[in-house]
Amino acid sequence: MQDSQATTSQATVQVTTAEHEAHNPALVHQFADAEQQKNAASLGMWLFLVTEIMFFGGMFCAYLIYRLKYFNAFAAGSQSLAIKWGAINTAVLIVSSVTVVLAIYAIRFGRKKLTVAFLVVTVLLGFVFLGIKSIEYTDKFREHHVPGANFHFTENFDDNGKQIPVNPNEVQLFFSLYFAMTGMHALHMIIGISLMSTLAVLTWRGHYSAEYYTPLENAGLYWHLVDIIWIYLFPLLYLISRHT
Amino acid sequence: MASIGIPANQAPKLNYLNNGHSLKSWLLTTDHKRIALLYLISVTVFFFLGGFFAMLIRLELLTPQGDLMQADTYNKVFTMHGMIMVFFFLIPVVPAVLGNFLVPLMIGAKDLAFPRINLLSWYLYITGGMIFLHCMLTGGVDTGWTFYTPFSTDYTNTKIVEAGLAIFLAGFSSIFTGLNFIVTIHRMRAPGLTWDRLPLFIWANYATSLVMILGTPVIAITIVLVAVERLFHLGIFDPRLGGDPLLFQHLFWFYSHPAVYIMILPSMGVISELIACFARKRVFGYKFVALSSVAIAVFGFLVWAHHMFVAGISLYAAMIFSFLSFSVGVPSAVKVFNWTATLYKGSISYATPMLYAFGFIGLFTIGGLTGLMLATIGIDVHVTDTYFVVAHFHYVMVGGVLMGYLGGLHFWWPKMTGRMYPEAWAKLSALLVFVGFNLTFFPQFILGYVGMPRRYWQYPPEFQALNVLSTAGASILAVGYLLPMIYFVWSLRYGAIADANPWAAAGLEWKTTSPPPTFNFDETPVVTWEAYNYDEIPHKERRAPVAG
Amino acid sequence: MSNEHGTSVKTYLIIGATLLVLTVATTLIAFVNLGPFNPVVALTIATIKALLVILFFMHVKGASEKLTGVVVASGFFFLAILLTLSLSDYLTRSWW
Amino acid sequence: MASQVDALYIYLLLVAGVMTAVIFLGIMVLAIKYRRARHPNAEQIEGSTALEIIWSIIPLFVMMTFFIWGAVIYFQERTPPADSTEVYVVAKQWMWKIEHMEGQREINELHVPTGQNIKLIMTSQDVIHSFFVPAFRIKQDVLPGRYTTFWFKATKPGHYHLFCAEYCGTQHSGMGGDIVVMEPQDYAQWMAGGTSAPLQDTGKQLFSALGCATCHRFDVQGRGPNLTGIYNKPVLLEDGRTVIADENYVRESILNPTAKIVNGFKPVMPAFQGIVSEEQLNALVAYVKSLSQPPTGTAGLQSQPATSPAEPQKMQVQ
Repeated sequence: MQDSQATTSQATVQVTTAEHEAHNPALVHQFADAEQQKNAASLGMWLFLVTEIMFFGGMFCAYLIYRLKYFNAFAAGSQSLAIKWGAINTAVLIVSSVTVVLAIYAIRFGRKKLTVAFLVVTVLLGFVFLGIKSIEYTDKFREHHVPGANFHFTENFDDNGKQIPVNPNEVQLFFSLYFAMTGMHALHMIIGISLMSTLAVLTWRGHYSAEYYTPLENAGLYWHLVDIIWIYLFPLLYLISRHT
Repeated sequence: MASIGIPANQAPKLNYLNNGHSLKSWLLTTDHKRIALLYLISVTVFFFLGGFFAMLIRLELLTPQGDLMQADTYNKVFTMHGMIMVFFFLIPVVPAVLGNFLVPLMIGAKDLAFPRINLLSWYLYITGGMIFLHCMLTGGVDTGWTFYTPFSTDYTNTKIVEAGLAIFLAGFSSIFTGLNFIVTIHRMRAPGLTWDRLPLFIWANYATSLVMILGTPVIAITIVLVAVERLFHLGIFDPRLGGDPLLFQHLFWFYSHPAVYIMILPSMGVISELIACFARKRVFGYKFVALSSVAIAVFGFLVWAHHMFVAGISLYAAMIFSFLSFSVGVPSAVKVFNWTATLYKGSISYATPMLYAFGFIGLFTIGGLTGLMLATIGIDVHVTDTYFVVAHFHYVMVGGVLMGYLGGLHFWWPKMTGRMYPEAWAKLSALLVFVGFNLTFFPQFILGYVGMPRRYWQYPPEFQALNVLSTAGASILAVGYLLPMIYFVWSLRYGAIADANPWAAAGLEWKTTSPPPTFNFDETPVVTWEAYNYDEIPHKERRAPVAG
Repeated sequence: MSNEHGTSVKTYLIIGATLLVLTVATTLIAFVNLGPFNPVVALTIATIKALLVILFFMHVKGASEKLTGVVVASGFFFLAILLTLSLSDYLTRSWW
Repeated sequence: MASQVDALYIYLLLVAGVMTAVIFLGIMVLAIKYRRARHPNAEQIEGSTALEIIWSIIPLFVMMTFFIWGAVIYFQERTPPADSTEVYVVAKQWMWKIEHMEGQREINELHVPTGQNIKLIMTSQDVIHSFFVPAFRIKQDVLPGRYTTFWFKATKPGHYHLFCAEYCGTQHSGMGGDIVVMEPQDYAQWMAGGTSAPLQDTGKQLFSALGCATCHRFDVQGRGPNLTGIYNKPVLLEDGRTVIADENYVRESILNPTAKIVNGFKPVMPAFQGIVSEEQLNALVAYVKSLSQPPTGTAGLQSQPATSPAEPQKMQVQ
């Protein structure tokens, strides 16, 4: 290896790599073989997902504590959300998760066009999700339910027909957490969509094959995690108290 | 920079230092060893910046009146000192400098698992650092490094959001470093290097990485919430709008208490290496020392509200957290006992790194025991938020982390640069650091118990004598820290040339040249021996460098 | 994770369909008054859905080594620590 | 209390001193005895599980004594005796405002008699502060939006430092004052110097001025609960929970009545958040609390022991 160390940086790395592992251009220098590289990438992704869980965990913690104290206000805030859109969005994300696993399934058999097709559908479903989310946000904006100086909330908590007035400040807390959590989730969706679009292009260009598709698999893990977070956000935000 | 470590009269053997001299070959390097040096330079800058603020604090406190600077200035000075030291020095220092350099070397790997993410970590860190410097130069922050709400969200008019962004970025740097270490240690150990053969420094960094990954995201989202709260006044932490300021403290300490273990665990790992090498012995109770690192990391997540005993948490929560806090005491004690026991029937050399190790054990013992006092609620109620706490965490953070770091830096300096440091000067500075440190911080225990609150710009005159002592100690400490800075730089050019293993130390990092080649090992090593097999390595007292 | 997940397209579709059914179910059940059990049911269903995604879509079931499972579990474990120990304060405040 | 804290502290110091001595001496003795010049060849020792267990378990037991002793002291510090004299404290950037039940007000000074248990009921107008009297070994953060309480008993007349211990902004270090401890007769004399009305009387006036009395009636059932005798008693809420009607409950029910609706009542009370000041709120709370004690000559100076708070009390109206 001595000879190949004339310079460092990425360029050299690739030279070295090419010399040593000419049969697999995707293998980078620090790994002994493709198996090790794949396992490392996968573990790295899982650890990253754990940090995501803890990241959202801080907001879940805040949600739990305020919901305990201000149940009525949280229920009133929850009732003002459009359950229809929430449920449809949940379904959209689930279907997108299915298309992601199908894309990875397809690449394992080297079916590149099929893979690209599934990725494109995934991206489209991602946009559908964001579109619906923006409809919801627009409604909230129009109803002055966005926390801040213009926040107004006059509805009551409808507890099985019994009207319970609630403190707007407490409902504002609900909406603060609603926007923080769904906003952070939407940001993750945007990142996921860019990721999936890039991968679709790269797959189209032939970067991935049945032998090497680790980035696809890891992006898939990320997408599923974002899905899982929504799976929890849906009941926590939309379904607090619906039985009227 | 580029000329570092090229031995003047040696055949130009290619190593990681002379393999490429352009600025680009450093700033875009993916070599873990070069990134470690980038970190070394940047944390050193932040250390001396933080130290400068520390000197300003000590000078202000020389007299009871606030006469050196305005109250607002003083508040900013201690805030800058705290934030710089915690987020830009103590958290990255050992993992990002020594860990980055050594983790792949110690496990016989060519690099970390994700070299480009490693470089990204440094860029996140340095971007955060630059933003913080900008924030500092354009007004700074005056909330204390804890930036408690509602003061930070609604009452201060300083640059909280900007400082928050800086810390957020530094936090992600830390997350990626931890992620890289865990994957590397899991996936890239050399053949034969099983978990029970790993150096204890690796175990310690593994445990640290767990905390980085699990804790840091919580402070990240907390910072986001504080920023959003400050910008839009949502009420998440504002009692006037129904929020609870204690929720901020819970989230903050959920990270910031374990963060203490991010700082101290890697230093503990360093100490295990030093003691083994300079006592020529396998560390006593290897398995217990290894597992105690993981135990400290996990238990560290169960104790955070002991920072909040007087903050207004419920009586019962206080008791639960006090009880759980003692759980960290056991693995910490286990380490100290095992290190001491390792000395038994050893063959002990008093080289500088060993002096730092002795210092570490002593100071960490005091820091740990006073920590137990703080976990005892009845005592904590009196001494929390006083100089007792300040003294306690400086014993752990400076007496512990920094001692370990300096010990490790001396120990691995020949490996990193190919040069020896001057031994006599190093011994002198170790002595100065030890004496100066105790003189600075021991009086603060007494100050705290007699009631001087922390973050005080002026104080009743009866506290002056102890404060003068502390300031006097700080000036000795400052000399103790400046000396290594000078002789390390000096040694780059004039230091004795180090061979591959100047300490006759065990460990894979000593089996390659000093400095190592870019890909660490010419051949991937195969490990067939246990860690710290000092019975198989004769020490070479004569060759141990005595210079200066 | 091994190259062979041992999961077929059919499994994926069945799991996907189950997830959709559970989504409809949780939405409908929300309109039935179960008293204190509404949130319990909603979160149980959410957890089942999350587990299905983790086990089948993310291939933790059938993974060649246990490490992945340990990593996931530790994530949720430390989240649980954050939530329960925070609640230990709030639930024992007499007036919260 | 100070002597108890000191006793515990001395115990901890002893244990810590012994431990430090053991470690320091151990290192020194071993380092000298086994220095390389005298002991050139190390003997390898693997370790000892028995030793590991011993030096894990013994410290654990010692630490449990710390925990228990510390927790006992803490529990006492946080449980005011029933005969405590109450004093209201309002903190703001950067001063302490003190209100005695007799209506005396002070700033940055608190006069108390020796031998009397004093319970402080504290809140903040802005950021978090912390009431710290080193001589009494006590400290309690003072939070905006709620009350925190603790108690102490001064034994020796004199002036003692009062500090703010939680960083609160520019003049944090200037936010101090004096606790003036006086002999009871001196204290009585000092107290007699004031002319203000007792706090609960101020509260009573506010109670009618704000129109509270229209609904919270004492003769017939009004639209709000009868407040007689509720303090420190469990209250059954509309949603089935039971909470103790402590200071924080009364406070919250004034500022934000919909937060906890008493069973059987309608959420019709307007919120007083932003309408009453912290001082007025203290007066109202003091008044509501005074409704829970039998009328005595010195009502207000001493609150009577609440009958066992655990004993469930039937609400006046269901």
